Amino acid sequence: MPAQQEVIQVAAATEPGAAGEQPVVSQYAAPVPAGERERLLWMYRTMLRIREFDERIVQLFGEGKIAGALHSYVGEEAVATGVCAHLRPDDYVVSTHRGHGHLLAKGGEMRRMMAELYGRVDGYCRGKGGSMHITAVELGMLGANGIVGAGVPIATGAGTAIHLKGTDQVVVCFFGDGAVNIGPFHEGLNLAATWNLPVTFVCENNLYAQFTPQRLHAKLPDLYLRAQGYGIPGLVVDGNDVLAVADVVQEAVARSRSGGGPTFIEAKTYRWHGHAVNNPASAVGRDEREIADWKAKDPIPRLAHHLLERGIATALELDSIRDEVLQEVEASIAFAEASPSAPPEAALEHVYAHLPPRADL
Amino acid sequence: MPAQQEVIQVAAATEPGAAGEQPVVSQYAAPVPAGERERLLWMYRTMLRIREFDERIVQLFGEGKIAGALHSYVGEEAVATGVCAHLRPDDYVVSTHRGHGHLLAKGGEMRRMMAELYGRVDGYCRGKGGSMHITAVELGMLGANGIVGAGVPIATGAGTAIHLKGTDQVVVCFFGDGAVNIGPFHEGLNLAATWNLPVTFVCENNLYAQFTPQRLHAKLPDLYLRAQGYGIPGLVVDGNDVLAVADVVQEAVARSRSGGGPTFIEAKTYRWHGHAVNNPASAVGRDEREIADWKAKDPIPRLAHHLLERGIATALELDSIRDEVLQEVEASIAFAEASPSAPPEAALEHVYAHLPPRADL
Amino acid sequence: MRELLLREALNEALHEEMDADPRVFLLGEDILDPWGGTFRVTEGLSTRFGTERVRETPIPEAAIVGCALGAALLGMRPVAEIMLLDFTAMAMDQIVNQAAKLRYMTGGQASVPIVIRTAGGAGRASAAQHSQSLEAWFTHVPGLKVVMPSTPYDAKGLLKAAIRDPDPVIFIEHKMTYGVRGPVPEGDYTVPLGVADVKRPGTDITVIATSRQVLRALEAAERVAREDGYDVEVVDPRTLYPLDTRTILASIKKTHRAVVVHEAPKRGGWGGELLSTIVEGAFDYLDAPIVRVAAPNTPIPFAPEMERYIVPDVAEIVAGIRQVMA
Amino acid sequence: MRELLLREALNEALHEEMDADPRVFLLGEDILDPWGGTFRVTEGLSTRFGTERVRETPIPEAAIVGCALGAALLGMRPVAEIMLLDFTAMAMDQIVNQAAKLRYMTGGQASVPIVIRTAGGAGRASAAQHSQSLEAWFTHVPGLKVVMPSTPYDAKGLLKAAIRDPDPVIFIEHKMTYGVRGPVPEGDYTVPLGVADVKRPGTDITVIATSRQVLRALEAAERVAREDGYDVEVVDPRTLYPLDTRTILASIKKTHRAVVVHEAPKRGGWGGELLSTIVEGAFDYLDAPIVRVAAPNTPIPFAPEMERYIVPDVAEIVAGIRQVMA
Ligand SMILES: Cc1ncc(C[n+]2csc(CCOP(=O)(O)OP(=O)(O)O)c2C)c(N)n1
Ligand SMILES: Cc1ncc(C[n+]2csc(CCOP(=O)(O)OP(=O)(O)O)c2C)c(N)n1
Ligand SMILES: [Mg+2]
Ligand SMILES: [Mg+2]
Repeated sequence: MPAQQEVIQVAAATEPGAAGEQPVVSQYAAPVPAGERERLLWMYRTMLRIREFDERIVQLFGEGKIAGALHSYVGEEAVATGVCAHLRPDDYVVSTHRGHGHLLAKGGEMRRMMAELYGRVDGYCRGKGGSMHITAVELGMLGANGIVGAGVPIATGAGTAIHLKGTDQVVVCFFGDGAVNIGPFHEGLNLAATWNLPVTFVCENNLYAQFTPQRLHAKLPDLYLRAQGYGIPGLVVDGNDVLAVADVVQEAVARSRSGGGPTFIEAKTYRWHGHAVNNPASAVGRDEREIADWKAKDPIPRLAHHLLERGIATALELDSIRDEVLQEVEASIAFAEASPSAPPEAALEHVYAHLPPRADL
Repeated sequence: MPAQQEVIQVAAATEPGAAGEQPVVSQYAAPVPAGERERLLWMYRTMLRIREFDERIVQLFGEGKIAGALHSYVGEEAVATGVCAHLRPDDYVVSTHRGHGHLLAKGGEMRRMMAELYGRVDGYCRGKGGSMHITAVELGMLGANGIVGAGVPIATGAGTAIHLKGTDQVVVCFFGDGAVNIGPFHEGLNLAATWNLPVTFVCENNLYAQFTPQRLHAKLPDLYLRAQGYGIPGLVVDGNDVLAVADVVQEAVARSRSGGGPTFIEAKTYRWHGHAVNNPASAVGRDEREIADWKAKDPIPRLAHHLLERGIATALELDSIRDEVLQEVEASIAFAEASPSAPPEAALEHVYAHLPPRADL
Repeated sequence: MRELLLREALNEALHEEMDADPRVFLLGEDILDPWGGTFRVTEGLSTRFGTERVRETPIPEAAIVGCALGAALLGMRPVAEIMLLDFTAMAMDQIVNQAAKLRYMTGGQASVPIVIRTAGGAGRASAAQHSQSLEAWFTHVPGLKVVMPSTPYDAKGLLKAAIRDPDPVIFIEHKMTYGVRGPVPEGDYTVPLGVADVKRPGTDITVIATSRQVLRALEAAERVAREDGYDVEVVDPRTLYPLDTRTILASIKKTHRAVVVHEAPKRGGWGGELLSTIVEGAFDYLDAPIVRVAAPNTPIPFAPEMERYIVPDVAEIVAGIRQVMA
Repeated sequence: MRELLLREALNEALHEEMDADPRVFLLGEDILDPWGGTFRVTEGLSTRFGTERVRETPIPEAAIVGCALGAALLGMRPVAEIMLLDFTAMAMDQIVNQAAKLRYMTGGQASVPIVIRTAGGAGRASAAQHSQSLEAWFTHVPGLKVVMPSTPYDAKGLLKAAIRDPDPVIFIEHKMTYGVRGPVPEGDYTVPLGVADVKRPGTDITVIATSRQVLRALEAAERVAREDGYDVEVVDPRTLYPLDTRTILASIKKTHRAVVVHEAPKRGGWGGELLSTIVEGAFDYLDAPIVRVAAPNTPIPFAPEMERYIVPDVAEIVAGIRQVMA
């Protein structure tokens, strides 16, 4: 970057005046199918897509193909999937630093996310955001966030807009067990309760904030109890049981849609890998036994078992879904690797909608 | 102030190296008397001192003798008084923007507070802080605060220091009903609960935050319910009954002293005047009837009634306490008016403990 | 022309923008009638537009800004009131890490057309936490725009422009200017962001001042005109970003001398940036070193005498002008 | 002399100060063993001193700073770790409105001897919310001191001085310097706050750089020495406040030329303050306009190529030197 800046023409991301009128639903949105069997298979596929994507990026990071701060969702797939199973394409989710699963479950394109992790122009954020800021506004995925807890007030804003527009859309706000101790979490929850906003708060309690166990950060292990002080329903669910998650969220979302206000849901779950892919893979400070116990509760075989048991799907069908997912992952890598890097000067774009007439950037 | 700054010699507030070793108990501390009757009369006198001081400053503000943002504690005297009735001189309180009552109840000198409100050198803060920052570190009154809720994390720090020093001191943290919706309140409460700190949190719920009724700021009127989510005791008390306040605080403080951790107490009370003395005195947006109802619950005659009823004091004794208090108020005004204003250049002192050798201020 | 108080001009801008655009809504503390805001800028709006579009919030400023941001993502145009500039310290993450960066981090997907109105400045013996001028922080944050009006006319036009702007705007009002009276046209007009105003043309020296200090600079200009015969040009940038360097540099290329005035402490203040911009853009035109008139590097004291000593006044600007002219 | 990584030098300073003074304690996120902090600066300390004196906190940074402040009021000497400089945005009220102003607001009653250690800077593809250089904000806050070490020697000596200082200190480490190796004496020494270091003496031009950019400035100096024959003096202020203007101005009075370098965006950055200080103190000595080398006014992008483009590098410093020398 030359030390002396010239005036740089910045492409207007949004037409002046049209800003704020972003399309809500894209042609890429993969709506959750309506039929019960289709929905169950969608859940299976979605959990697998998340799993295989996030397992693969751990490798890609190890190979030096992708960089940055990447947080794997492996082990927690049932939460995003169960939550999104009852959302409409025009509903919203607000995500966290651990956002890959949320995007995929909300109908995101794996290849565009992969391209983003590669820092390429076909990435959702054109390489500007990376994993921690993965966002697809057109899918109602309002953004991952590098700041723990910061999404909570933002979700209340989305709820407020829905309120003002008078639609029956809803918002789901994801956050971790570490986030519930942060001020903005509390402020957002209080606001949503007071204004009766259509926001479902989903706490992904994976027992750790970065390296530290939850018991060092809060006195009570049951975080759903916090809902009581705000006067809203607080529920707890097995976060490794996708069907249980879907059920409890369906109810919460229905309540929100019909003007019943917010719900707080704590989903107890576990991440298999280290906090971020550059952290020691698993056991520094964690008990190998604890990890093994949680792996035994893997949500994916659990759903497979259910599907087979009840004769909803055959082993062959499930295998072919897995094959398709693995192909999708490899195709997304090929797509990302074929996508060009942004020219470095692209770093100067998108700071403002358009460059002010008499001023430099 | 000249536009060009010279190097100004700033008096060292603290000897280099000695910083942080402030004396904890001053010769001015007026410890709460030990005997039961004396304690009750102390309560009566203390509530009157607060009442008469704050009524008088409303007048002084109206006469243009004092300036700034002044928040009257009239109506809420029983809270500060009941709380401090069971504190030791070496215990700590952390106050709010509405701090006059807290200082007087903790043994503060009325005349030094009056001098501070006059902006004079004999004021507790040498005229630098005024009402919103009234502080007497030597009395364990760690400061009023112009930022709503900001005292809560500070109180946890005092509790942490006590913990590290291994003493049996305690901290009381005051805040309003508006403050409980603020992030740092939540963060501090969670920390105190998790670390089991000797801090009693006292919410002065006077039903309003500035001009706005509490119901517009929170869904539930009972704020003590919030304690549940943190796993600490949450209690509610009639904040206009000084004996009730004293009882509940005595228990909480005893628990803290013996290692039992924090308690949350909601004291329901009411302020008679406007939010600040420059606001419309009472009724803009408040129901005259509501004000009248609360005035009928005036904590001072209530205690007087108790004292007379039980034969603890005679009407004559109570009258003479009132006379003494009125005299103290007038004497404090005389003291303040006789105290010199700081020279304007004193504004340049106390930014740092001492001026760094090679740098300007 | 009709005259209004600056507070009334802002109020009129809000009325007009809410009338014209259903996406505009307000949120903040104590903004409802009958109070109409701590400084009465939102008076009448909740009565006129209802308490859905004029929303009373709990205190926490981070939630106010975050809520505005979230609503903006769904196409709304929120105007958030943060009672005092000092309290933006409670919301810095939402302002700086979220609102300012979201368009960028999402590669242009997100627009955050929010206005954060807030009141800065000293003058009411409100002490160190209720009197600050923190604009320099925000000028250092790419993605934000920073507006500081000094007159009722500018206040109305700038606020309307800010509300229509597609990017987040910090709109800093000076609490001692709410009662300033001046001409304000009826009906719709805007003052574009990024266009400075020559508040007083002159030929000998340029004084660039912001917010309330513009008014003091104008007084100082009159005084030195009378007492020293200097013809001072007073430039009001009106927006610190976008900054109209064209107008500022043109003035300096004409006068060859400059004084920079703001109320914030000098160290790390916006004056350093402005001085550097001038040095970088017009070094060879300068006949004398530029002088910065600013507060000394202290918090703001309570006692009115000390507070007055801290805040730059007309006499200090006059002294600055004389120093440069000497 | 023995060599250590900068991270190890900091760790040694913490060990020594905790050993020497029972009032010193640490608090922050993930600072316990076996992790020993996100950047492993606190490794071994919880094992050695126990989890009472090395306290794992929940995440919220406002509580971390507020807790440190409250403990300081009772005579303790807390060293708080805020994992990343970006997260100070969550704690600005406690840092700016509370810790920085408390001595002043109480008329000298209160001392707040806290150190806030935090890691700034880009270079790890961590994108816009994990890579900032926000030091300019803190230099604008009277009551704070701001430290930015560039070498292991300075890091140890400055941290020890900061811990012993009676006022609140923001101690900003650059995350790309933790692995820098250099000589560090065993045992106790301090580097006083407010004393700049001439990292390379020279006669033709002065480059004043901060933090990681000191290392790049030294490389640039070698390159122009080889390629252009310029003899560059590199000055590392080490503390932005107190600022050792004496050493800086003495250098400029010798060389008559200056380049100012920092990693933060140029607009509103500390470079503007420094440039102004130089212009105010040595206008008549300057033979050429000062050049600021800084990041462009954008958030920090994720993609490594774009990130590299944004962060000032050796080539840009070389270009800045050549521009001034031309
Ligand atoms: C305000 C803030 N402080 C600290 C961090 C560093 N950090 C990133 S993730 C994380 C732990 C979050 O834990 P949790 O909320 O439980 O989410 P999880 O990673 O377990 O999904 C921390 C401390 C941050 N990103 N933001
Ligand atoms: C962070 C912050 N936001 C806003 C204000 C302005 N303000 C001062 S007092 C107050 C209301 C506080 O209400 P509460 O906590 O109930 O205390 P009370 O005044 O009723 O005693 C407000 C909003 C402030 N001082 N600090
Ligand atoms: Mg977690
Ligand atoms: Mg209240």
